Amino acid sequence: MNPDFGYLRTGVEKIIEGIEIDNVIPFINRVDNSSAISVELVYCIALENYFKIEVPIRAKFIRVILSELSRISSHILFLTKLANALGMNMPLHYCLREREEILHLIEVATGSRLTPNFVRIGGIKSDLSKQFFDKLKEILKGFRKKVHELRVFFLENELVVNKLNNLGVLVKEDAIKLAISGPNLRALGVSQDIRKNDNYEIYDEFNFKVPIGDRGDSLDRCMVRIEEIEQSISIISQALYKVPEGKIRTYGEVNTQLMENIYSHVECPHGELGMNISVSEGRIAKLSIKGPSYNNLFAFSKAVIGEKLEDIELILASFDICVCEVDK
Amino acid sequence: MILKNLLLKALYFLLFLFLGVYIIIYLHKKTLAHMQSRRGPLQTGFHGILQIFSQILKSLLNWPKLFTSWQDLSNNIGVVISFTFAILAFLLIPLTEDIFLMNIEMSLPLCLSFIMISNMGAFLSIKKVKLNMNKMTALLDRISTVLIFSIPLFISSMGPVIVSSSFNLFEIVRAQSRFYNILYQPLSFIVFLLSCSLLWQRLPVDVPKKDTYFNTDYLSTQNRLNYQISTISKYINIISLLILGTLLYLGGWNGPKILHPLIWTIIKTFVLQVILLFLYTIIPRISGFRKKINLSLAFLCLLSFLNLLIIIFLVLYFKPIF
Amino acid sequence: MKGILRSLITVTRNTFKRPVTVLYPHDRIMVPYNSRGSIQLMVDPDTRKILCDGCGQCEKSCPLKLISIEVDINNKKLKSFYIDISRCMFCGFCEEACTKKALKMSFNYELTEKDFSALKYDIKKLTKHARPKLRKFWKT
Amino acid sequence: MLDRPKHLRKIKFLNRLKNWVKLTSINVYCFSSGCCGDEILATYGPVYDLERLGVNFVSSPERADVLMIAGTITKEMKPILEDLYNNTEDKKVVIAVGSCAINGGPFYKSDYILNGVKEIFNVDLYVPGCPPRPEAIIYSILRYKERFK
Repeated sequence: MNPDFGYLRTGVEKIIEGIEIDNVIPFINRVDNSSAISVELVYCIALENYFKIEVPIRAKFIRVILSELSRISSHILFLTKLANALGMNMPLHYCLREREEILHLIEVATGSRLTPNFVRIGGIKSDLSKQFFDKLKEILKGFRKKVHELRVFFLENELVVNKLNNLGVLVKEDAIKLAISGPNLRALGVSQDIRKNDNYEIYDEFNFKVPIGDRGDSLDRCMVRIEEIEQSISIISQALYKVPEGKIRTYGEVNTQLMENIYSHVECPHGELGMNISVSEGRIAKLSIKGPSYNNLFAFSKAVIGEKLEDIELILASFDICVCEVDK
Repeated sequence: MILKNLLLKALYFLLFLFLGVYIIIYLHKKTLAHMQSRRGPLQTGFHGILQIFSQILKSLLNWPKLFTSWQDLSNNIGVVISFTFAILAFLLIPLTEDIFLMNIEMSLPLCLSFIMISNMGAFLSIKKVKLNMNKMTALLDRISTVLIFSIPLFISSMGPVIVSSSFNLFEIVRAQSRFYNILYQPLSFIVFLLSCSLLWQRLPVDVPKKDTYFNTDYLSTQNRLNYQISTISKYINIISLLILGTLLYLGGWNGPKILHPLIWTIIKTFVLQVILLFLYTIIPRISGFRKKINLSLAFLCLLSFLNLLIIIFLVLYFKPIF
Repeated sequence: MKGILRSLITVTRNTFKRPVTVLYPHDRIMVPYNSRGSIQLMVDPDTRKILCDGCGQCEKSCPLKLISIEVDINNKKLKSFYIDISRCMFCGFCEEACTKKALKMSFNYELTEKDFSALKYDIKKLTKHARPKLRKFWKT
Repeated sequence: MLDRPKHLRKIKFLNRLKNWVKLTSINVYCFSSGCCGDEILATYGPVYDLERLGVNFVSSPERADVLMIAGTITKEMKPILEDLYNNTEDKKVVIAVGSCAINGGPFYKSDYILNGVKEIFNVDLYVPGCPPRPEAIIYSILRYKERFK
């Protein structure tokens, strides 16, 4: 089976060429519609590492909190898609209800629900108020219970488990050949997480597990994501009480000379999101994004082989493919 | 005079039928909305009572288009067949001891077969269907599901028939004056409910087109009026199957004499409906031809045969109970 | 069967909760103070003059170059100020670049228009919500 | 009040009925992509429940009164959209949601992108925003209702 894509091709990478460094962020955060903040993070981390700008610790904490929030919202969107494919009407609406709370939190912090133009080179745009942290504490208190409810619908209901079990199994060799990353790889039993392996922000300060599946079928892919939601809740609740006072942004010197092939990567909800930048005279010369969904699409076409026709929609939903990111 | 009386009665029945359909559609939408922590229809009329009326009116205002070209009438004939058979099936069902239209000896099997025909009827109308393979498979899939799930429906309804030893619905209800059938044949009750729900395509929860492999269906290419009429006929089928369920297993209009017997039937049908709604929203939809055959033949038919054996045994050895 | 029963119980628990629906046209969700809605030109509350003097910082900072400003050379006064809202992606760079806090993103999100030409905002439309209403003290 | 002739009164009543029907039940066909699609999903959800205003999301364009087109529209989608518009029976109201669907949005320089739906067919309502909040989408439907009052 060959996927036919390209219907949403926007050509962002071409448009950006020749635009000043500071103005790039609102263009590239439209690439990933489910968690826009991770795309901003990659871009800023790449340039910070090159110019050796030290980001203040408070800004780092706030970045971690916001990226984990967007990870939760993206995984809940995945669950709505799965519920729609299964034909279960109730969890679909409950997922949308819980997602709305987290989107409201992101809006309070950044000013927009889906496209927060928030992360800057050397820090963040504006400080978060005490009101936001109070709201976060209030919502996180009840959120564990709500995640447990979703777990009951998807992982404890026998009919759903029977349907998802052994459906769309991905072989390990295929997965390594196609360079898959993220939850889809972790469902195979490989504990590969950039947050652990290459702790890019202050992720080494937090205690969290990397959930792992056994076989790599749709049930494992669903289970890994639900457990990741719980892990990111625990990360946020640890970060809440550690946030120090201080500056939010350092204005480092940005050289305007030519530089090539700055690379950085980040763990976005779909997998590894990498970015390769080369800059000349304060303007972007070339920028290329390596999205995880592109690889996941081909992994889906491998996993479908041998399955029945009526299950295709379900398997596609279980891979969580972001179409904007495939086409760019 | 007899004919005139019968016509008047039929008119009353139809009025009751449409009111019932209307109330059932409204309750479906409202209860589903509250289960999903929404408000449901709210703006038009008191708590959105008139919203469904305006939807139906909207399609009816389009009716002159049906008769503009007489060649197209042959395409619409399937919808007409499904509608008329749905109404015919309803007219056979008695509501109480006094309120009924006709008293036929073979009313139960006739009613069930009419419902089956009305479910199949919509397939005759293939207006504008360019015969893709996708659409053909979807169509064949629907026909096969109706055929498959009507088999356990028929077999499971034989349980109450054996107890009362007649096919007449009145006799079946009268036999339950002491014990309701659900007490000693719960298996056939479950089979009946499941096969009913699979017949009418989980209507309030799912759009019927979602049941098939692809997003193409015979319904997705029909115009507004045809679609509305076929959905209304499906809702009529829902009502008649629900009332049949109450008559067969829940004792029909039997009950304490505090309330009018008609109210008892209405309450029981509503309880059945709510149970089904709860089940729909949690159980994932069944897709795929092989799974459906396995479910109906290996599970539902076997259960209903088992039930039949138990009932025959009971009737032979403990006859004085009944 | 255990899991199905448990999910049934969660559904029943949720049915008897109060629905979370916000009845939008009558009451609405509180929009946070930093939410990025439509752009408006701020007005001095005392003198009722536009704060913007046409320095052109926002014109430079806009990544899509949607803002066009004209200034009188003699008076150093603002002549015209246009924003093409049809392509705007509400990034908020113009608000950050303004040194005099003359530009601000407002709470207003109800921007639906019938004509395409109405999406090009001029001064009159940009100051529509910012200009305070005149109160009449003396009735003549 | 002047007495009107009877046949005129009848026509007036029919028109009022038709207007009432158009006000209270609106069938919407959605063609959405990207982040605007996510926001339309949110309007379907329990917080901004669109069903209470009498809006139904419909699965085929033949039954729709309103075509809601949201998100980026590429040149490869153009024949699909034209097919969609021509298959409809009556003249439909088109709502363009998001700056991509209005005028190309941030990607208007790209070769792959159409500069808005207005190049293909007539658009009646524009909803700017990138993406617009769900309330803004509901407000556009309220504006659509205004024309029948």
